[in-house]
Amino acid sequence: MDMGLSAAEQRELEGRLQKRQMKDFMGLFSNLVDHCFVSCVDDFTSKSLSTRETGCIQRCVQKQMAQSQRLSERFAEHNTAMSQQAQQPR
Amino acid sequence: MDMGLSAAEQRELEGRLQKRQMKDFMGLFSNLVDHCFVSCVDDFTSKSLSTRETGCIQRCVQKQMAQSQRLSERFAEHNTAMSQQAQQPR
Amino acid sequence: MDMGLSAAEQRELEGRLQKRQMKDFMGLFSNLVDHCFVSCVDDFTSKSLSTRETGCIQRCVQKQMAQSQRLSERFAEHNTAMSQQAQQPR
Amino acid sequence: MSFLGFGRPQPSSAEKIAAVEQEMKLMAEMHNRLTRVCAKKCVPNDYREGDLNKGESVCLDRCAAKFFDVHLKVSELMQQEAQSRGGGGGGGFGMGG
Amino acid sequence: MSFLGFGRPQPSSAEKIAAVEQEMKLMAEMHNRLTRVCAKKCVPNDYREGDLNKGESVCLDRCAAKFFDVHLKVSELMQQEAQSRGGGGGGGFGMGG
Amino acid sequence: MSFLGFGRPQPSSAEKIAAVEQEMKLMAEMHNRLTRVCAKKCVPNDYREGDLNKGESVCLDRCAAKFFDVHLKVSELMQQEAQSRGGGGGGGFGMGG
Repeated sequence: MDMGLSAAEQRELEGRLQKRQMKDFMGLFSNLVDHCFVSCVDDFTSKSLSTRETGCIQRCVQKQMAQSQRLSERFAEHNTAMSQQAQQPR
Repeated sequence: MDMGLSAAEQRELEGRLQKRQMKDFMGLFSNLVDHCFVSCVDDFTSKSLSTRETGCIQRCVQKQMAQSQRLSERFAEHNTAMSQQAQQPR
Repeated sequence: MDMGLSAAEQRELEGRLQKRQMKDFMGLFSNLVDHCFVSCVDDFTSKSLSTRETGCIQRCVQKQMAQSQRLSERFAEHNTAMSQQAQQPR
Repeated sequence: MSFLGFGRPQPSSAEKIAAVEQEMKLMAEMHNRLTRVCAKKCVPNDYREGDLNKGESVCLDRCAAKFFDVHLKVSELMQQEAQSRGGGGGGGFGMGG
Repeated sequence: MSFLGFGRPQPSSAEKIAAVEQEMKLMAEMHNRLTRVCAKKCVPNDYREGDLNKGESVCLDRCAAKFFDVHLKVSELMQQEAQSRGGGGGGGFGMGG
Repeated sequence: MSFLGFGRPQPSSAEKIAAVEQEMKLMAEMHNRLTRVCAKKCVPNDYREGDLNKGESVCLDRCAAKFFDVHLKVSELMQQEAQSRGGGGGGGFGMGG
């Protein structure tokens, strides 16, 4: 990204973006835990996860990540289309 | 609002409040999109909105805005009543 | 907490933590209001709370606080166990 | 700086600005919660009509009144609870530990 | 500072940095909402399979396309609404009062 | 500034303060999520009683234990996933594009 920033400002920007990515990642992680917990854990006769629950969690995480990945691609395509449209002279 | 601020501070405050309003507006917009999408879109045999879905979105937005407006009025009345009560000597 | 802070920095930290606690408290309060409202209030033939609704709100708040308290204890135990595990040489 | 202050120092301008901002944020959050909760209670989400009908409008007004009452009620109950546990600010409801 | 500026002052570097940050935040939030909403519509949460099947994948693609359309549609409707109420920024949808 | 530092510079006081703040925020958020999720699983919301009964209390304890386990499990799975995709931090799960 060239926005006419000095080297120091560029470093400042990178640091902030890293923090943002970390935050976003933590948010995705929390959503994943909550969703998979609510979807998979239903047996409270024991305090450790059953084999069935563990398997469900595994499939849930795998599927959610595939889904997030797929929607990221659609989102990126959409953003590209939008920015091309914005640059086109009419 | 007279809070004994200097002209520069007053400008600072206005700038911040404008950012806040923008944020609030974006939040309301997102909630509206999500709510109307979930309520109205249910047909995934096509990638473009059907006439029925588009009509539903329209009515949903209209109704949600009327509702938000009405509740804003009740909220404002409540706040006025509260601040009058707070000023009354008992 | 000894982190090698100066007295001024210590005060700065305490001020910030107080603000954070206030925020957390407000968040818990809002969640409690929303949850108990949704769970207990269902009669909109009147604009004042019925005796039944008021009783339900009372029990809801009491139970939610007991629950929050119990889960806080489990959470604290978990954190203690985690930090002990992290310090153990393997 | 607060030689005329009564008891505690006057807030600085930065603090006043922060307080107004915070107030606006709380108001916006409460408005959001009110809208979410009362929409769920009063307005069906099939959207066959674009206008609020009479019944829905009255329901929203009553829902708002009850929501403010519940707010008050819950804050009273939490104060009682805090006091009955032997005073101190909100003890037992915080993060525990 | 903006003696070559056209109409309005050039944004400072701090403003540019804040704008990029804000943009990233909005993108992340929209991605979260898209994922939440389309998961609900297209993927059953019993998790008997760990892979997205063909039907689910196609549903997600269409769901995303419709979600972007609804975004556009809602922003158009809100602009119309704002104008029909006699101009001004978003009047009537804000905090009221 | 860190002429006695081992490998990387010592965090400044401002950084230490920010880290403690951030830690508290994460803890509060996790407590909120734990409470929301386990309330849903263990406590019916008809509120005919104001006290947690024995069954509900035991359910909450087990729910908390399982929630912490799922946390651990999910973070392991995400690390495996990131590695199996050819290393690098969290690749493929981020904002994509």
